[in-house]
Amino acid sequence: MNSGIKTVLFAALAVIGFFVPTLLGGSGAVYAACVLIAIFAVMSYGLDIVVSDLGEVSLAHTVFFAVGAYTTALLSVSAGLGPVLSLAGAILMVLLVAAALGFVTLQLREFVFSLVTYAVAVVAATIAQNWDFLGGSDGLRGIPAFELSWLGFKARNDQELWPVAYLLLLVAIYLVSAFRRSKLGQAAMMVHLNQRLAVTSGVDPQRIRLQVFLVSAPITASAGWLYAYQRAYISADVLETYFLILMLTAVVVMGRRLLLGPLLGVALIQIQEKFFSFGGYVDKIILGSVLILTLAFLPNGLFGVVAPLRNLFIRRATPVGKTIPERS
Amino acid sequence: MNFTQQLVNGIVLGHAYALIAIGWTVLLGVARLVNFGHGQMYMLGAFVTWYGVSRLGLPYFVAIPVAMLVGVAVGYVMQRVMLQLTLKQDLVSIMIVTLGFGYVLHGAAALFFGSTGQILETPFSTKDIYWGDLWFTYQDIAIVIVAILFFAVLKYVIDRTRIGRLARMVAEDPQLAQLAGVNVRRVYLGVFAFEGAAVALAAALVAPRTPILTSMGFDEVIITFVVVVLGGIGSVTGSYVAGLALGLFTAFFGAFVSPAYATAAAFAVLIAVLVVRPGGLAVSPGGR
Amino acid sequence: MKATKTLKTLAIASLGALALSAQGHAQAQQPIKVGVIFPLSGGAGPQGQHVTQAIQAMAAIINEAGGVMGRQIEILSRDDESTPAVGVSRANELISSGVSLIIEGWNSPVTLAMQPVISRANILDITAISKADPILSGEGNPLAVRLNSSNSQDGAVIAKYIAGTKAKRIAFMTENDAYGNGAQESIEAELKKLNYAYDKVAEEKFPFNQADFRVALTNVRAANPEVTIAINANEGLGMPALIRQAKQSRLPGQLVTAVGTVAPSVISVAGEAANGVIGADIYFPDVEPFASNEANKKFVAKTQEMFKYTPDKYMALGATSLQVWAMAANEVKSLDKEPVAKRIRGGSFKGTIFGDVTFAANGQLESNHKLFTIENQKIVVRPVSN
Amino acid sequence: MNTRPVLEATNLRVAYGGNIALDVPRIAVRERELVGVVGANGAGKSTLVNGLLGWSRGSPKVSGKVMLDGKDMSRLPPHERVKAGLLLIPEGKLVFTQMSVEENLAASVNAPHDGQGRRHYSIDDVYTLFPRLYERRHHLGSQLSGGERQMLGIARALRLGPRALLLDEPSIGLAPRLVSTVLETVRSLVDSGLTVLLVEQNVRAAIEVVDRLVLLERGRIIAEGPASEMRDDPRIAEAYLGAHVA
Repeated sequence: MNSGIKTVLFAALAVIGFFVPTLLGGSGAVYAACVLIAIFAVMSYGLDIVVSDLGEVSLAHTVFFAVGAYTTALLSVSAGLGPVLSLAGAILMVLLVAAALGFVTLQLREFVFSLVTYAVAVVAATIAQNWDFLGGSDGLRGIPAFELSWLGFKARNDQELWPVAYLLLLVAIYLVSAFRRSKLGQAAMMVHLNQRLAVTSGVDPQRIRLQVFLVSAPITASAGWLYAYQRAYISADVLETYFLILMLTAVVVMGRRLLLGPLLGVALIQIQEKFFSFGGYVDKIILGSVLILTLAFLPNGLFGVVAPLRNLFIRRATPVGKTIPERS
Repeated sequence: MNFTQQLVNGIVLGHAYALIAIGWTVLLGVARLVNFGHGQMYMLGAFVTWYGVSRLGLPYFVAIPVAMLVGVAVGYVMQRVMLQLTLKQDLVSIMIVTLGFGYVLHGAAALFFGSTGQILETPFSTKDIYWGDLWFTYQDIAIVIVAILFFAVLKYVIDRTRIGRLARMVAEDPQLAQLAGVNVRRVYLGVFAFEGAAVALAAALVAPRTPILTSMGFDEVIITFVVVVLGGIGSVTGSYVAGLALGLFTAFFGAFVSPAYATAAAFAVLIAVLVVRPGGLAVSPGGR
Repeated sequence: MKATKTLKTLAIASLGALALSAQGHAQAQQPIKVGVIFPLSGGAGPQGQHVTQAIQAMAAIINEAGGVMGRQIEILSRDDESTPAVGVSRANELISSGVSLIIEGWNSPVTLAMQPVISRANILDITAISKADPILSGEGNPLAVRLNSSNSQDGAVIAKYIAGTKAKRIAFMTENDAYGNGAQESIEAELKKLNYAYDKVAEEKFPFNQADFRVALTNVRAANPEVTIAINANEGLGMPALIRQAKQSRLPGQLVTAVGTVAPSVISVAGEAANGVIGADIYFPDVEPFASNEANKKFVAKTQEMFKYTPDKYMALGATSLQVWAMAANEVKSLDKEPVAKRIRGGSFKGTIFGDVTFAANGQLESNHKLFTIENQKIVVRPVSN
Repeated sequence: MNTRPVLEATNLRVAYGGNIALDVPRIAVRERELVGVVGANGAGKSTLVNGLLGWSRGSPKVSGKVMLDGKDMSRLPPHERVKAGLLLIPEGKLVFTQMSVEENLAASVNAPHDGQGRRHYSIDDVYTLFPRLYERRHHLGSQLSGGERQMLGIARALRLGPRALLLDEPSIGLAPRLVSTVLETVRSLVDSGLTVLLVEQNVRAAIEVVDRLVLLERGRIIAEGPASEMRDDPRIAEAYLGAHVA
């Protein structure tokens, strides 16, 4: 496909995407679901580049999500800062945390890396539950509505928050695709696939790993930022395994290194939970089974199954991929 | 007498930790597999034992092997599903799959066993021993004895028997082991079945100490983590020592500081050790 | 038809009469949707299910008496899975299905997360159980209403008990979170108010999910307390474990549990070890004045008929939430949030399950505590001694 | 030469991804024969011996037929082929470094007794053959020198009762003096009844010991014949032995 046409197609797609909630009836529940899907998708995109490109399983991304949410809550409640400054603060804070964590885990790979990141997540949950500064087990309350007074914009409900969530989603997708085309993204892939070859090609794997971490963490943290506004309340539950499983499933379920994969993954899971729920336990079994079955039996994810069909509609491939799961 | 009682607490707790961790230690040592479903397998072992004793009326000593058999079955199924990933050594996918299994086991157990707290009573757990000021139960003694025996036998099997040698060969280099005529698949399946049986045994022995809930696996998995990693990944002797040390640490940290932060403190130690000696942990594979 | 009822059920009776007169309209009108959000799965699942059932029983009672403003009540129940994120999603679902009231709240963090969402949607939100103090702070919901007793009300009754025993050596075993620390603080504050001198010989904090208290109990035992106060809201796991292990470790002195932490379910898990433990609570289905309260009798009978279960305190709180709202809505003839909330906050109601009740201006139900002892694994309410 | 070959592969193809790395219509090793496979780096020598066993550290796609004593091995997993007597001593890592020499030599599968041309080497036989290993029997594999590891690798294979032995680049990384020692050991094993397919980059050393030579280039056999004839083959002489040899 000609790259000009591609750009136009993507732009058209982005515009259509904005009207998805309206097309689905525009009820409060639809907007609530769409906003959450956008937020959780952004959260997953952060993890996506670590898992899919760098090839490591970080179990500490819930911490980045929490850092984003807690920083936003603290800055907006105690310091009265607006969304722009709280976003800046959240990103700054998460860069510090990610740098520290990246530095600590620089030497570690594979399961030792995962074990340590998991340990970090556990310690973070303990801290969040017990430290009064972070609200302890009661959490932080009274986060104001998302308001940009200089634009005259105020989001009192999910419908009004949707443009922000959608914009954040587009930015995250753009960042991930730009990352994949960048030198860093290619170096990360090289480190992932063949570390020895990477070293002999003059790539420093440890530096690449740290850099990827520093790109990834702010993406996930920005999801936490918006989540704080959406929920108006943050507590230690943002560090629960639920979010971890959600992220991991979203990243792998469609197939790795698919640009829209995490978005579609999150959409599938959320739609099932919200509109086709079978109760907490059965939902758990469903989510777990989806994770197991895709990884164990569908090396290319769900998309690998439908990909051959795609050839039948090659021209419409991308728009179809975008809209189908949101309707199902 | 506070000190001796805490010592007793720590020793019992330590042996319990070591016993819970042993299946995973071998799994990690031999197959390089991280099992995030370990805690839920522990929960399942406890509930199957409980179901056998209190619902089916089985004697405790019959319920234990039943639970172990269920553990073997679960371990076998898990590994059967993950076999291709294991052979490819796709550790990333395996970790995520085991997380998924933990989720499924939790959901399924809650549907089947319900979500109320239960007490697993055994002939030992109800008999208290008061010795001067000291207090413990026969269950505690059973935990310590079984843990020591289990570790001794396991150490012997791994170091001195043919099965142990096969496992160590696969642990060091599964490809080379194939060239020595070893059926690597079977070793992987066997190791996971062992993990299932071991964790079920641990659950049957340790779970009577506290009420059990189908949502409880998480805390067990994180403690096991510390034991497995601090012990030197895959080291049997190491995880016994680490389990005991962690038990004593928990008891005395609880006694002198606060039980509220004992787990977090253990994790802080773990992170520190990993950072200071990242390479030192990758001791000889093969479950020694 | 309701003319023979006693004074206590006058409110319900008038409600019924009102319904009769409006029956013509009622058939044409849609039922009023009431949302109920409690954990239906997980550790608190069984209790959440019971509370939901109790609310359904109360809805049946109200509907039989003619409903609210002549319309029937329809209960929409959701599972918050004890997770704030899930609770918020479920609240959003209920909001968009057009409920007029949401009764919620087993876990405080879940309640705190849902409050702003429900409040922004301008729907009345009644918290049945969750105890955290900030629930009534007005930050999440300026028109909050809560039925379960507050930490400070609970602290007073325990402090009074301690002062009555004249025990000087007091130990605390406290869950290290907002609930536990708040409960301990309020007990100590109330003791101070009574000018009661005591030694805090031990204070052990532990995480919510702790099930093995041997280390903490060893410390407490060594301090040789006369009274040990256990504050642990983990009814499925921690509280029964603590009671059992305290008994086994031969903890000296009297074990006292914080208000509302010992439900029948705790006693059934703890077994014989629970005998002799002292606690306090605000509702007992078969003890005076509840035993002769017509509204309560009706509720107990209905719950037993529909669900084969004798209601406990939580169920009574859930049902009363709906009952009080129905009374208020009938009185102000509106389903809107503001008038109903204003009628409840600072208002009094006659003939509820809890008898005649009053709400404080901040929305807190003022409750009446009773001490009890567990004997033969049954709750036995202690006669009022002072 | 009308006897059935011990090891015979037909239409052996190995592909990595979509790239065909090896395409051999037929290769055979007869009883008590030492066949050398030579070729440049990347000619497919290792791919050939790995393919015969269906074994690799990568994940190639192997097709074709492999017969050992007329029995089809093609569908068996590597460890079953090993049990049938088809043994490979791989290049590079060929001993268990975390085990002692003695443990390395402890039979991991029950080696068969004599019969069907398979000779059973007891642990004493192996120590007689390699006295050096006896001296170092309590050392860990990781403590051995390159030459000792090569000996241990061969000895381990002998313990499994080989019918045909595939040897991948035994000379790699060894001092020149050791190369000839190792190759002479191989020759003497063949003389005492073993059947061996030897992959070797060091053509000059190999040609001294082998019976027949196969020349691989880009995954295909381009020349094949008795060692004595091949020595004069220009493709061998020029490329591998240096022009002055002829």
